[in-house]
Amino acid sequence: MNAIDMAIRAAAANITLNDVTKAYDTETVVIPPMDVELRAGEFTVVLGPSGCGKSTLLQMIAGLERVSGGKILIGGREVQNLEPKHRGCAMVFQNYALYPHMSVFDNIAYSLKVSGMAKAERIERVGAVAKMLGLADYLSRKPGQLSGGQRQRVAIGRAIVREPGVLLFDEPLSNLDAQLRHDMRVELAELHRRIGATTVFVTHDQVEAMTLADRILILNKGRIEQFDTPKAIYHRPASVFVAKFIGAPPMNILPVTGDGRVLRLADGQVAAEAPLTGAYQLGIRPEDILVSGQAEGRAVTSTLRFREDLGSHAILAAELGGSVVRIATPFGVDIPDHSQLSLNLPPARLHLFDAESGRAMPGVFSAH
Amino acid sequence: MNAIDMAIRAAAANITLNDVTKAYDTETVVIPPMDVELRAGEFTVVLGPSGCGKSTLLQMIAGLERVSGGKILIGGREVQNLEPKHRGCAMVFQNYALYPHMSVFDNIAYSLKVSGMAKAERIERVGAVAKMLGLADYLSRKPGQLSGGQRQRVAIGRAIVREPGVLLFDEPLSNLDAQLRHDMRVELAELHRRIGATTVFVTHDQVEAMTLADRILILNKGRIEQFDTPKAIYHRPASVFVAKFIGAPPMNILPVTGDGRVLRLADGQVAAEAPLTGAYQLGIRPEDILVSGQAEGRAVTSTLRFREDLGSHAILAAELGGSVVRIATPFGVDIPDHSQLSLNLPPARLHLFDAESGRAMPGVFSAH
Amino acid sequence: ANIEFWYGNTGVAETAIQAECAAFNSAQSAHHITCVGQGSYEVSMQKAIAAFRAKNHPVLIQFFDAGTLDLMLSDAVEPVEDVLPDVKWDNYIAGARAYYETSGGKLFAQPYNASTLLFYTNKTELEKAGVMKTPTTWEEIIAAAGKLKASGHACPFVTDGDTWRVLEQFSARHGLPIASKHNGYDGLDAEYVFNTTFVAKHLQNLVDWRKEGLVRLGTDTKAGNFTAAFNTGECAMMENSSGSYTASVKAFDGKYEMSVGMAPMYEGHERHNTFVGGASIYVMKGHSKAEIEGAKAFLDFVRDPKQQMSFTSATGYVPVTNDVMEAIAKSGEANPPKYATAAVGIDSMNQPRTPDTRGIRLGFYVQFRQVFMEETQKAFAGEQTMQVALDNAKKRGDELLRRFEQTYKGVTLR
Amino acid sequence: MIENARSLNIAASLILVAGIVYILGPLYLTLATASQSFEFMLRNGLAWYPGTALFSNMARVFAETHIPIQMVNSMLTAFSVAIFTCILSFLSAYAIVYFRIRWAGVAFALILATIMLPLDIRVITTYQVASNVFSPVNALLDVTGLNDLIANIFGAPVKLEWSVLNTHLGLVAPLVAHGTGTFLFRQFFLTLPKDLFKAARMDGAGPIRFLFDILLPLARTSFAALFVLTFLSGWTQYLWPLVAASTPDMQTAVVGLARLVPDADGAVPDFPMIMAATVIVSIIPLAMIALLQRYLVQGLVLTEK
Amino acid sequence: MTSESSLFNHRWLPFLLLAPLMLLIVLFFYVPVFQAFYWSFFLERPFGGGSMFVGWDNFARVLSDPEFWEAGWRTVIFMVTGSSLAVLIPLILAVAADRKIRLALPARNVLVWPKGVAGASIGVVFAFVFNPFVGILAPLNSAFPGIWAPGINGTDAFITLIAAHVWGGIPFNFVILLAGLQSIPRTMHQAAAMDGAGPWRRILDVQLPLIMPQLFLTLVLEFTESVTSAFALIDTITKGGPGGSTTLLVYKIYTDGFTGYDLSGASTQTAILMVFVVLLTSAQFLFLGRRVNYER
Ligand SMILES: Nc1ncnc2c1ncn2[C@@H]1O[C@H](COP(=O)(O)OP(=O)(O)OP(=O)(O)O)[C@@H](O)[C@H]1O
Ligand SMILES: Nc1ncnc2c1ncn2[C@@H]1O[C@H](COP(=O)(O)OP(=O)(O)OP(=O)(O)O)[C@@H](O)[C@H]1O
Ligand SMILES: O=P(O)(O)OC[C@H](O)CO
Ligand SMILES: [Mg+2]
Ligand SMILES: [Mg+2]
Repeated sequence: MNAIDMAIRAAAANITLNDVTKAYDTETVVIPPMDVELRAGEFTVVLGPSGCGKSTLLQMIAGLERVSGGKILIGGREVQNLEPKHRGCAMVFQNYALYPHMSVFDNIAYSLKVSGMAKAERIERVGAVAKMLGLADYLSRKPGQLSGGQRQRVAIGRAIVREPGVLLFDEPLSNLDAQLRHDMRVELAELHRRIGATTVFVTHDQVEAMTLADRILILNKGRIEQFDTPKAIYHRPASVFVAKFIGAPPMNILPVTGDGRVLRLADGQVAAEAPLTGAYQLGIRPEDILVSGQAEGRAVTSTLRFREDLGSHAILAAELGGSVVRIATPFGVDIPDHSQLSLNLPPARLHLFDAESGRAMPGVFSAH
Repeated sequence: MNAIDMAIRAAAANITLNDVTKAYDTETVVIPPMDVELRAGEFTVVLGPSGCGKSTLLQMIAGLERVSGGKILIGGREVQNLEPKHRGCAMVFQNYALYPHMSVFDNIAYSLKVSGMAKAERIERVGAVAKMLGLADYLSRKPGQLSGGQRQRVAIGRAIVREPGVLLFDEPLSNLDAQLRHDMRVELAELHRRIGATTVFVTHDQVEAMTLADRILILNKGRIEQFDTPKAIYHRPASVFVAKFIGAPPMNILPVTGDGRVLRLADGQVAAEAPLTGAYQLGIRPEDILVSGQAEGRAVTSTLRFREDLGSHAILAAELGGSVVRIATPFGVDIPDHSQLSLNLPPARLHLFDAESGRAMPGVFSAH
Repeated sequence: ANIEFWYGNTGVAETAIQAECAAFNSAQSAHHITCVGQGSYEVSMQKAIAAFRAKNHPVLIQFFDAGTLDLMLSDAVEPVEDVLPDVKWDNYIAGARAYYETSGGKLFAQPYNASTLLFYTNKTELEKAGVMKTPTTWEEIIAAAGKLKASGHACPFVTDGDTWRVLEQFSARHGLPIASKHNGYDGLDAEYVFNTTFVAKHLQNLVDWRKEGLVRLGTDTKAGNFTAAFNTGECAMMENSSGSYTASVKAFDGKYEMSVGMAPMYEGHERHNTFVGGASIYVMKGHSKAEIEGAKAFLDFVRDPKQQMSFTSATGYVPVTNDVMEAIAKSGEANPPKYATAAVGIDSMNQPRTPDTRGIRLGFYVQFRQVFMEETQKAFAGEQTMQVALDNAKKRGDELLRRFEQTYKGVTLR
Repeated sequence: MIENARSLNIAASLILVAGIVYILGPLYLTLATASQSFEFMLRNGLAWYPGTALFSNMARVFAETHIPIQMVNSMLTAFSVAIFTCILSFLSAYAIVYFRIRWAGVAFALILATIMLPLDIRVITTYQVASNVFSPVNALLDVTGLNDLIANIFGAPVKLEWSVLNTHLGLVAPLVAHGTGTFLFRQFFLTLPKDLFKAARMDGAGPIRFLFDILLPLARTSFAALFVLTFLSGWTQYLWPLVAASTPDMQTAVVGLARLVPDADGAVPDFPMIMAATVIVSIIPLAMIALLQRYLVQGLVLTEK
Repeated sequence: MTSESSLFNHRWLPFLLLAPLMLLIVLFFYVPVFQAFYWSFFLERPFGGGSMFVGWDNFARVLSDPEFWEAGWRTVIFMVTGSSLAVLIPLILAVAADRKIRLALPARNVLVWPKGVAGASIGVVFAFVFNPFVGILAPLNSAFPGIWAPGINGTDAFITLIAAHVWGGIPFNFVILLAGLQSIPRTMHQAAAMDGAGPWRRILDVQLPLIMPQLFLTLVLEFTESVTSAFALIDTITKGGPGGSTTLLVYKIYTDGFTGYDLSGASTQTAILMVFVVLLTSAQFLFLGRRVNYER
């Protein structure tokens, strides 16, 4: 709506990685060849466990880390050998990395100053950004005198003041307490709606990923496990890894064996019908399991181990075919405290994975 | 089942606080006179915001902090003037506070050694505890060589080896990552089931409180807001404070005015029927609000602000009568992306609070 | 008794002192002396003061000439004449007596390693430059220096500008007062006057000669020290204490030939006596009878002509009692080099005496020596003229005297 | 980082080379000169390359100077300063941090103030006190008039005397009267989790047990750091040993070394021997640094906080 | 530390623990400090006995003595040049050693060595190394006689002192400053790189401002250090000369007191120097200290 927004929206560039690899030393390859395209204006969240290479990926895009092979294109321009400042990226760091000795104004204006922009123009640009971020009243403060939320806004201001084609975030919320984290998340979402910059956001928090992303890129040991919308990731996980990584509690995974007609659990109970033979992994989300009484289709018997009552709902842990399954009871539905539970696994909610590779086998059950 | 369990179960003592007060300096009273009784063998969670006096309360029981007034009885014995070691309490600290230079064995055995127990007996006792906690293989390691979960077990071992009447925990899980936290919680619950010690557990995490406690003691600025079972706390919060403190997202609180017949929101819409006059606060949990189509009873109109899709369910934020209410949609129910929402507030799910004191007014709506 | 003796000398003299102590210890068994070197006269005196305040002091301490008045008023020493009333004290050479006795004629300390200022030349080098006659006056020295320089000699004459050499000994032999009241002998209210005497002219000459390359300061030399510069042959002439004679002889070691004579005069000035230099031994108060006995024994021992002779031959220090010259004559070794300094030194000290050449009796004089050095060094470095330097030194010196006077208010000079 | 910082890295390397040369240069020249003969030095001055006389020069240091016995003094002094500083600082920091005493702040301030005025500044009067450590007591008795009373009753006033000059105690004690160690330990104690203390109390440990069982083992690194630091500073002290010891046999090696250069003697200083002595005197602290550099660095860094 | 829970309650033990150090500190710190002030009002005789109260006379004498002011002025010059160099040079070295280059590791080790070499030892060495005739500058001197003459030229002597002082001051300051540099988070460099600042520019804009606390600490300590460390160097290199040009106050106090037996004057100067040092340190804390502490 103001000039800055428009400029950033206009600058938004797409990012293409062609066979990009990274190895810090000759032994360990952190990122095996990776091909991916992030669309202009899109909000991409990179999600994965600690050490999977999220920061490495981000820093290669930013130019803070050299690629070991392959090409990076930003807005169609090959950038992998350019200095950070020539790539048109801006970055927000985990602890914001604000310059503690500079005022808010100077923090935001620093990149402009380095690039040699005239003072008058600098004041104007910083003013516009500060206004947009609600920082106008704090320009003369030092970062140490700001609250966590204000600091994040300064970090964002510093990033967007150069009107970058790409905005990079490396776990910017991970050090905040729950409440602030929630608020910042909402603010970030709104900001993106407003300025529409191409955004890459690294996190290992799935709630952040689910709520912020246009698309989520799930990394596992440097490999892309899945790159899709949050909905698809949640409802159509491409692998056991994704299925277990997303959802709280995560999807239950049960080893099953097919006899050509039905899939049986380890204890012999029939879990589902399917014309398959061999070993598979069967997935079902805790909230998709129905406890008897809510019956629908085939039932299996399990032993209740314990329950955790969270008020809004309860989590039951039950033993089924040698594994523990977690069941989330719907709001307001009270499950009686029996030790034997009869469970329904609605076929439409089942996910099937290859036992060895862990890859999803779509099309076996109707939902896919 | 083994000797240690039995001894602890036998030792379990009840704790009575009579008019206990605490002021660190003459100015600020941290705990105003408090009367409470914790039953032998019970698992009490003390829950409250930061700085409300949770640790202070715990430390007064432990004897690490002097009481400014009142009496503390443990197992019927007046202890407020005794040294910590004479109170029969043991404590597990936030970061476990293991002695980093001592082996696991020495850590656990230290209190026995101080008390002058013979070496042979010490070895036996520590052995029994270690076996019970699955630490038998790690006795010669230093704490630095243990995982987070093992460390907690050592801390617990150190606490229970003296067969204390009371086990005190001060936020022992707050520095763990989510996964480990969950596992430790489960372990703790099982341990308590097994040894049955009187336990006081301080936290400010409501999930921990809900899942571990026999009873939750909610503190607010040193005062007891409510002391009841998790279920009662969740479903019959005694005050706005408790209502807003428990639940994620927390209970929505809307200011309403009664005209003797109905309660109206700030924008004039009728929220509920009740023969009351004056200002009140109306509470309803996010999962209790029904979005139209699920209709039941009277409906109010609201404007959708944004939604966060968490996969298992979505959280809607909507504006209603000048306040933001959060609505948790049930599993699997898709709410269309309308900007106008028609909401039902089922009377049975409503909570009414005094506008000034914030105390609950039970009996107005049927559930109470 | 076991007694201790502190001294300040280093080098050849230190070796001789240690030898003397060893000789004493082996000569008798009643006493045992430990002789402790302190590194220099100044440090020795510092340590003595500190030790005395701490009641840690030895019974015998060697103090140098400059400390005389400080010690006389200190109430810390027992005059040797009181300790050893039976010694024939008038046997001590007049120059030494004049310096160390009270106005009442009582000897305060027993002169020990006495020296006086002598003139040294490297005959070999002088002759190489065509100077055949050893100079005896400054005019001759400068003429010789000119020749040396012309022949390419880098360092004709060397001095360190030390107060003792350039002020005290020069003033004495030229009959000039250093301070009023006969250098303080007549009262604590003396004032310095050297800045108005002929010594000012001499010092100015030294500055000029240095500029001309005829004179060098010790720091201008490769050796970094004027004695060493002479001893290594770097410099051809110097004026130095008789006490450094043996070291020089040893250093020359046949490489060069050396001459020693009385310190040079300016032409047209009548020669007076030079002051006794070096140091004397004091008996400190606060010790037991037995220790005093040991001290007495040691003092007697070192007074013995035989001891004096060996000390003189080992160092170049001058004998302190009149009978030693006879003993040397009798020994049949009267000729140089062994006792070269003895005759010329005593001769120099026995020149005609005036009330201004008895000695120096000025308070805080050790500190004054430093002040004088500091100021004249600035003049040599060209930071101020010599006259300004001397005026400053006088001013600062007078302040020291006034403070001394105030410090010892009520105490009278004996 | 991806950017090209070659120019900076080259500049940095050059600077480090210069720094290393600046540090090592004098040390090298020392060693080179120490290994040449006196005659070589007389002819050539400074030695740019090493010779063969190092051990004979060192042998002369041992034969002709007091350095060997002075090394023993240095060792004794430095070791005692280090050990006593460690112990006393540890105890005082323990009292200040872990006990409820109303004047803990005052005590700490009093101790810390000693950092501001080093011994070198107050050497004159410290010397005076060392010459009779009871002088304050005497003065107190005089000022309060107690001594008049005593004189009336017993016939003579009390005049206690005890000089620690020229003793090892006297060399060491004033160097221990310093607050750095207390400061260091206090900082260290403050970094320890408070819960550790509480845990120990719950386990029944009292002050002494806590000190020996918990604090002492945990403070080992700080101890090492402080020990190295104070040992080095004790070894390298100059002014205090210079004045506090009056006989060569009581002096420390550093003072003895400085005294090897004669004040006004006829001889050219025997620099090869002096440099050999320098090498000998510095070898112990240098070896210590080489071995314990890690602790030294920790010690220096800790003082920052 | 007001929390009761983290403190022992014990009546006499803390006294016992504090007593040894306190005793030493009172005896060898506070009594001497007091004594210095006390003596500055008396006239003391060198060998003791007959000390005389003279009121402010000593102060009047010292303060009207141009030598005192000159020594004071020289002390200030030494403090300013000596400590700025002794901070600046380690700073440059630390910035260089903070980089990931091959020399960084050996440099971090070697640069600490001087900590083990006594000031007096290094004084002896530097006196020799800078000897105008046999030292490293001898060739220069034979080409231009008299260009380097620390024995006669006060400035040259001063330079020698400073060179030795800086040499000995490197380890401490280097270690502190390097620690400061290394505690700067990597992301701070990265952020500046993203902002377009190259490595040279980052030194000025990021590294220097962020190690202000360490710089401040070294500067404060270096100031008091330079007042005192100078003694051993002066005594072994110049003995205060030539012409008193390297007589700093500490050395003057020592020579006045021990060589000149002027205990009163020396004490008076000590008292004045103490006040000066304390004022200076406090002033540094007040004016500089406030500015350099910011949260990260
Ligand atoms: N500079 C480096 N040198 C060598 N290995 C490195 C370096 N930086 C990262 N690594 C390794 O590369 C892998 C990926 O690291 P990266 O920081 O990208 O992980 P991440 O996904 O960001 O983890 P986190 O969630 O913990 O931040 C890790 O195994 C890590 O140890
Ligand atoms: N030693 C102390 N001296 C003075 N005030 C204190 C002390 N310890 C705690 N307080 C104050 O007492 C109040 C209660 O502190 P307490 O540590 O019991 O809170 P808490 O509920 O445990 O908080 P948290 O969840 O942050 O641990 C706080 O306001 C705190 O500032
Ligand atoms: O060098 P000395 O021993 O002759 O002494 C010279 C002067 O008298 C010292 O004051
Ligand atoms: Mg990362
Ligand atoms: Mg707490």
